[in-house]
Amino acid sequence: MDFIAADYWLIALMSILVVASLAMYFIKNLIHAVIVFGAYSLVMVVIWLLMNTPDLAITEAAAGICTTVMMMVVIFRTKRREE
Amino acid sequence: MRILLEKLIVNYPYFFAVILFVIGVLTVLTRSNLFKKLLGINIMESAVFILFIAAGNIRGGTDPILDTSKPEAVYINPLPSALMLTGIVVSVSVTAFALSLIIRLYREYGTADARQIAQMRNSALKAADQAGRDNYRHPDRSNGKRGDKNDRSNQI
Amino acid sequence: MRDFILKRVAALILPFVCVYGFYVIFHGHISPGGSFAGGIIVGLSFIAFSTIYGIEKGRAKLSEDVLTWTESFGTLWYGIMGMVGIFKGVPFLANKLAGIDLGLPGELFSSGLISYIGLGVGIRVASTMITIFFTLMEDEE
Amino acid sequence: MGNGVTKMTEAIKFNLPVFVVIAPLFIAIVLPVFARRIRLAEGMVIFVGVLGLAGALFLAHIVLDRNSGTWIYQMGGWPAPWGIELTVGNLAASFLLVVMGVSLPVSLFAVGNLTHEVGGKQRTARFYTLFLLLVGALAGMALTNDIFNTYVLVEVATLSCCGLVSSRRHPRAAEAAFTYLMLATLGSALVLCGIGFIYTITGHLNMGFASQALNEIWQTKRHVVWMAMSLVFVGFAVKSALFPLHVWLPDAHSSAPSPASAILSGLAIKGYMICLLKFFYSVFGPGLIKEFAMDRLLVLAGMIAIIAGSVMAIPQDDLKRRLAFSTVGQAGYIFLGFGLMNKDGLAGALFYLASHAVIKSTLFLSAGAMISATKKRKISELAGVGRRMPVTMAAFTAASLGLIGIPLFSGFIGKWYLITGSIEAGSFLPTVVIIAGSVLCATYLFPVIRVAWFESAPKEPQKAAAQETGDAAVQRETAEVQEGPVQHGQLKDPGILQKLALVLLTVAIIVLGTVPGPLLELAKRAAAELLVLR
Repeated sequence: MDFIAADYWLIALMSILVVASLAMYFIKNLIHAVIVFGAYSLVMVVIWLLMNTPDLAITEAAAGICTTVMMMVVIFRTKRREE
Repeated sequence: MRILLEKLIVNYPYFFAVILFVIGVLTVLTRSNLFKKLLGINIMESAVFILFIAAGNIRGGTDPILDTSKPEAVYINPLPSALMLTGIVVSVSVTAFALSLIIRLYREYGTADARQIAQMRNSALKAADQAGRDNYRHPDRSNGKRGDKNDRSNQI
Repeated sequence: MRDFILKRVAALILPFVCVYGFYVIFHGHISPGGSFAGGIIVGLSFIAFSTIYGIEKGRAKLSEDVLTWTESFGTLWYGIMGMVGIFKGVPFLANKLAGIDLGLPGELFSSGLISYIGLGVGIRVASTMITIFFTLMEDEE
Repeated sequence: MGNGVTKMTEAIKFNLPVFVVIAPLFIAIVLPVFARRIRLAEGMVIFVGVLGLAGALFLAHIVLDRNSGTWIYQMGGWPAPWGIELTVGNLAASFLLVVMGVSLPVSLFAVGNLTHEVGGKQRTARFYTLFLLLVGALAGMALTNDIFNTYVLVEVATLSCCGLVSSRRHPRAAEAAFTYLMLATLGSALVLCGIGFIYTITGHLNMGFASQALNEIWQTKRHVVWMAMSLVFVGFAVKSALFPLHVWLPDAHSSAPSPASAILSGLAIKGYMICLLKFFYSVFGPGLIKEFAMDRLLVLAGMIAIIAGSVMAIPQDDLKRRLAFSTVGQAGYIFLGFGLMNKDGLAGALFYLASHAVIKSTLFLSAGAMISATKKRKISELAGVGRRMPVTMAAFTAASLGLIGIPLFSGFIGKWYLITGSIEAGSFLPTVVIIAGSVLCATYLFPVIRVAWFESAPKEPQKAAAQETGDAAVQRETAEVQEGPVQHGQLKDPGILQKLALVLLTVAIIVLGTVPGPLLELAKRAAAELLVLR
C-alpha cells in the first residue's frame, strides 16, 4: 500500500467516470447525455496525464472534442429525446 | 483475506476498467436508442484503454520522454500508449461511421430507436404480405414528402 | 448581427488553432501529440469555421474535390515514403537501414522519414474529419 | 539495362509479402479521385486483383518449393521483438491464395454490374475502395505475425465490411450495418482485452515470443491465461458468426449488394477464423488448448452450429437469406475441424475453409445475377429461371453439389478429411453430425435447383413484376434501369464479365475437387506445423 498523491486523484477521477457513464445510461435527454460524454472525455484526459501518458492525453482531448461535436451535429438533426 | 483486499485496492485501475466495461456493454445491449448504443461503445472502448495503460504504468514513474537532466528517472512503458493511440483512432472512426448510419436511418424511418425501427419494418412486411403479390404497389417515393415512414420500409 | 462577437473572436483565434495543429503534427516525434492529434486539431479549426460562418462559406474554402485529393494523396505520401526503403534495397518503411541519418534526439528535423510520414498522415486525418463533418451536416448525399 | 531489370525483379521478389498487402490498400485509398472516370477505377481494381493473384501464386510456389521453414519479412528492417514481422508460411500462403483467388472473380463480377445496386459513380468508387481495403486487410491477416497488428487489420476489415453492407441504398441495409457495427465492435473490444492480458503477462506482441513466454509462465498465471483465451475466443466467435452469436449475419449478408455478400460470406468471416486459429495455435499452443479444454468447446460449438444453422436455413424463402443462414451452418464445420486437434482434422478444416470460400461466393454471385435479372428474391418465384439463364444456374448447381459434398466437387474432400480426422480423434458424434449436415444442406439447396430447372415459368400478371423487389426505389432514383415489368424475353444470362467470373469460380470448384494436390499439400503442412508441441 504505497499510494502516492496521484493515486488518490486517479481513484476520485475514475469514480467520476463511473458516475458519468451511469448518467449516460439513465439520462433521457440526448443532448444532456452528449454533454456528459464531453465531460467524460475531459476527465479521461486528466486520467491519461496522471498516468504519465501525455501523448494519449493530447490525442484524447482532440478526439473527444471531435466526437462530441459530431454527435451534437447529428442530434440537432434528429430527435433530441429518447423514448 | 487482507492480502486479497490489499491486492484489489492496489490494482484499482483494473477494477474500474471492468466496471466501466460492464456499464458500456449494458448500455449497448439494453438501451434501444441508437445514440445510447454508440455512447456505450465509447465507454466500453475507453475501459479497454484504461486496462492497457494501467498495465504499462509504473507508480511514481515519469513520462517516456528523454530528459537528460534526470538520469535516474524511471520511465514508464511507452508501448501501451502507442498502441492505445491506434485504439482511439479506431474508436473515433467507428463513432463517425455509426453517426452517418444513424442519420441515414433517421431519414428513412423518422426515428433513432432500434425497437421502433424493427416494429415499423415488421408491420410493413406484414402489410406487404397481406396486400398480396399481385396488386401490391410500392408507394411512390418521388413525391418528396417525408410523411409516411411505414411504407418506405416495406422492401426486403 | 447577433453573433458578431463570436465571428470576430473566431477570426482572431482560428488561424492560431490551425497553426497549432500543424505544430503538433511537425513535433509529433519529439513531443507529445502526433499526426493524428494534430490532424484533428487542423480539421477542428475548419469545422469551427464552418459552424460559425455557415456551411456554404466552409465549402467555399475547401471544395469536395480538394478534400478528395488531399485525402488520397496524404496517404499516398505515406506509401511513397515507405517505398524509399524498397528503392534502396532494404525492407518497406526502412529508415536507419536505408542509410538515412536519424539525427539527434530532441531536434526537429531529425528522425529520418518519420516527420515526413507524419505530415501526410496529418493532412489525411484533417481532410477526413472535415469530409465527415460536411457529410453529417448536409441534407442529401 | 539488363542489370537494372534483374535488380528490380530481385527487389520485387524480396518485398513481395509486403507488396501483396499494401498494393490493395494504397490503390483503395487513391480510387475516390477517379470517381468520375469509373471505368479507369474498375480497371485498376481488376489489375490489382490480377497482380495479387499472381503474387499469391508465386508465394505459394516458393513455400511449396522450400519444403520447410518460413520466410520472415521484417517491416522497416527491425528484428523480431521490436518490429512487426510478416511470415510467409504454409498457412499464410494457403489463405492468401484463397483471398486473392476469390476476390478476383468477385471484382470481375462487380465491374459494370454494380451501379443499379449501389447507385451513382461516387458511391461505386467508394464501394471499390472498401472492397480493396477489405482484401488488403485479409491479406495482412494471413501474413502478419504480430498480435496487435492483427487487431488493427481486424478493425480495418470490420469497418470496411460494415461499409460494404451499408453501401446498398436501402433502409434495411443501413439497419443491418448498424447492428453489425455494434456487435463487431463489441467483439473487437473483447479481443483487445484478450490481447491486453497476453501483453501484460508476457510483455511481447510478437506471436513467437509471446508463445515462448506463455509456455514458460502459464502455470503461475492460470486464471489470466484462461481469461485471455476465452476473451479472444468469444471476440472472434462474434465476428465469425459462431452459432449463438450469429444474430447479425443473416441481415447483414442478405441485405448487402451481391458482390459484397459474396466476399463477406466467402472471405471476411474466414479471415477472423484464421485470426482465431493463429491466436489459438501459434500464441497459446496446442498444449494450452488441451489444458483448458478449448478443443472440446470448439468441437461442441461447431456441431451445434452445423445443425442449427442448417435447420434455420430450411424455412427461409428469401434466396439470399437462405444462403446467409447456410453460412452460419458451414462455419460450424471449420470450427469443428479447428477443435479436432489432429493433422487430418486441421488440414480438412483449412481445405474446407478454402472450398467454402469459393463455393459460397459462387452461390451468392449467381443468386445476385438471378435476382438482378428477375427482380425477385423469393425462391418460389424463380420458376423456370434455369432454362433462361443456363450459365448462372449451372454455376449455382455445381456450387450446391460442392456444398453438399458430392464427390468430384471441392466440398467432398474437405468433408472427407474432417470425417477421417474425427474418427482419428476417437469420437463418433462429429462424424454423424457432418453427414447429417450434408443431408440438411441438400434439403435446403435442392428445392432451389428443382424450382429453377424443372418448373415452368408461370404466366404472371404484368404489373406485379417490378413492384416487390428491394430495388424498386433504387430503380426510380438512378433511372438507369427502365421502369415497368420485366419482360420474359429480357431474362437472360448476365454480361460477359459476370459469366467469366461465374465460370472461373465453377472451374475452381471442380479443379479443387478433382486435383486438390497443391492446396491440400499446403493445408496438410500447415496443420503439421501448427500442431507441433512447443
